[in-house]
Amino acid sequence: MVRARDLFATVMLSGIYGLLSASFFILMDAADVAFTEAAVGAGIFPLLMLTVLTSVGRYEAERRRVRYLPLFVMVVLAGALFAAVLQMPPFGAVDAPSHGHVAQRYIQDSPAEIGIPNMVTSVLASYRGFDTLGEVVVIFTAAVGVVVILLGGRPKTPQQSTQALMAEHKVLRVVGKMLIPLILLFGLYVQFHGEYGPGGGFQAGVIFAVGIILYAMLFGLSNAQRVVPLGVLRWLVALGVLIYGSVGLANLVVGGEYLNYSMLASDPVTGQHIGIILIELGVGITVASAMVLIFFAFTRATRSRDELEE
Amino acid sequence: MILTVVALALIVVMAMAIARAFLGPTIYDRILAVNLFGTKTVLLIAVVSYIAGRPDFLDVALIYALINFISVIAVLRFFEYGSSKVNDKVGKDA
Amino acid sequence: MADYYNYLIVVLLMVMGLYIVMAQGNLVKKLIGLNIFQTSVFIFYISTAKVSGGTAPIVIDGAELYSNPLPQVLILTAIVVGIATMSLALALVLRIKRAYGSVEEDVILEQDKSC
Amino acid sequence: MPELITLLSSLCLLLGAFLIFSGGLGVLRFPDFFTRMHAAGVTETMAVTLIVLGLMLHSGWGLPLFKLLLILLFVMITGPTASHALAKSALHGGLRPLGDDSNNERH
Repeated sequence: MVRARDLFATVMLSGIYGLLSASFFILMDAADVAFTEAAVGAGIFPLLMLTVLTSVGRYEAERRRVRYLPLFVMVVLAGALFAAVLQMPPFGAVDAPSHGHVAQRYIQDSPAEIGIPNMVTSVLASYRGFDTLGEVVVIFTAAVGVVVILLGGRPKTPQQSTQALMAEHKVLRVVGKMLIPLILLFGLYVQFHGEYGPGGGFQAGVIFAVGIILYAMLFGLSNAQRVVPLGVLRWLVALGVLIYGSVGLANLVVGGEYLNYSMLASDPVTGQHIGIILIELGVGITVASAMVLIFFAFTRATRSRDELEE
Repeated sequence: MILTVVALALIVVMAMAIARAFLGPTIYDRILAVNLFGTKTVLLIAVVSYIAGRPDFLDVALIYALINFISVIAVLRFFEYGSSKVNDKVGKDA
Repeated sequence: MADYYNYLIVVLLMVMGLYIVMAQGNLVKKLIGLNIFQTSVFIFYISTAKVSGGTAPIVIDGAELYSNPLPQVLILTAIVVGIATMSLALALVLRIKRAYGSVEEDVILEQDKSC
Repeated sequence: MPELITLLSSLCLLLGAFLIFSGGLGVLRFPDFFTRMHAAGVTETMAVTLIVLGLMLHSGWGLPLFKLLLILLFVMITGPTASHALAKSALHGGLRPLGDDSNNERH
């Protein structure tokens, strides 16, 4: 990975790397994380990388010399980290400090307090709801940043027809037509099944985005933009964050604490349920539209770059 | 027991696929290796979920099968885009 | 030593990623290094969450010991945030390419100096 | 009856594991891209079918069975499609199968 000069090969290998780390997460009992890593590390990341590579070129400049200073720094750092790591609790220890404080409470009380079996979802959406709100805002900001950098401050390029893009691949188009509804359906399943099995807004958002990106790749960007116009996407990105925030505010209105959903219904457990579903919906909308928006922005930017060269 | 054997075979094949991805020699070999690796990961996760006794992990295997297909398409599309710049080098890629 | 192998892998990956970020001149490659670094942190968190003999933190009958859900939550969101910030970085790379005509660090620095 | 099903499932799984192994060996050892693809593609569908079938027999009725069926369907659709597209673009990109002399001067 370090030495390969062909950036394309590097990207391929990083796709394998994503798959590998996701299988590792499965072995570590982290189904939800593996889910996300599968869709992001093996799907979206190489995809965006490839899109960028079409613009920046596939081959790296020649550089044969090894840089000794960074190498030296790295060796020293590795030594220091190894020494530090030996002070950590052994792998898999039941009595490790990190399993002590709140984790025990989450494991013991969350099924009764929140009423849903997936602890990851209940911690994500309820106990640490404020944290997750922050993360959704980060995603929103990143999407806004990408749009500003790539689409702003520049007259819009006339949209050329991209009909001929994948025209040779008739088989792919047909299969794509069969698969895209399945993918979107599966996204919905993940979205609303997140309380019971692995899944939730983040994963569902990414899956949904992947479905639309697949459409854009097979049928051309302009067709995809007819399905989901950029303007709508911009609204949706904001809408998701808005739903999240306003669920919090609704709690304040009915007399509870911010993002504590117990007061949303007469029964606290039902209230938590409603709150989590709404919040996951907000997360899903933001993540999905942010990813699609980023992909569209990238594709358009690389497209106009090619046009400039011609 | 048998599931463990299958999982081991899968891991060995995944290692082979990684070796092929490193060796190349053409870019298509690498794509093929990635594709093979992806399918094997789907199976591995399915098998592991039965070894661990948690069949709800199958969702993850499902998303893998999906992502794998999409990444192959993405790669092909990449070639179609930069065809003038890239294609002549494809065959003899080191 | 066998009890610590997960940390060793994490340290190796982390150092490798950081080396790529520091030593490689190509901006895209730097980002891939950053991604490796990021994943090493993910693996670190997830491996501390593992409890031997435990199962995934989704309640099922007959399971007493669950792995720690908290690090998993942190990493779950971190992955998605990571890809969002990564795409921001990629957007910057695209913009740099447009402005400088190159994504090699040396070339960019030279152009800056000559201005 | 349960014994028979267990036996069948083990048989499927083992056969699948063997096929996968041979496929992996082929991908590693065959001389050029198209033969390697043959090894990967042909064994892949069969092996995946066998292993998933084995798991289905293993799991019994329920939601997991349905999910396995979905995985099988998915892999059966996407695998050959991906192989087809890959082979097509490889041929398009200038790779020739071993033994295809149509590009040589002798013809």
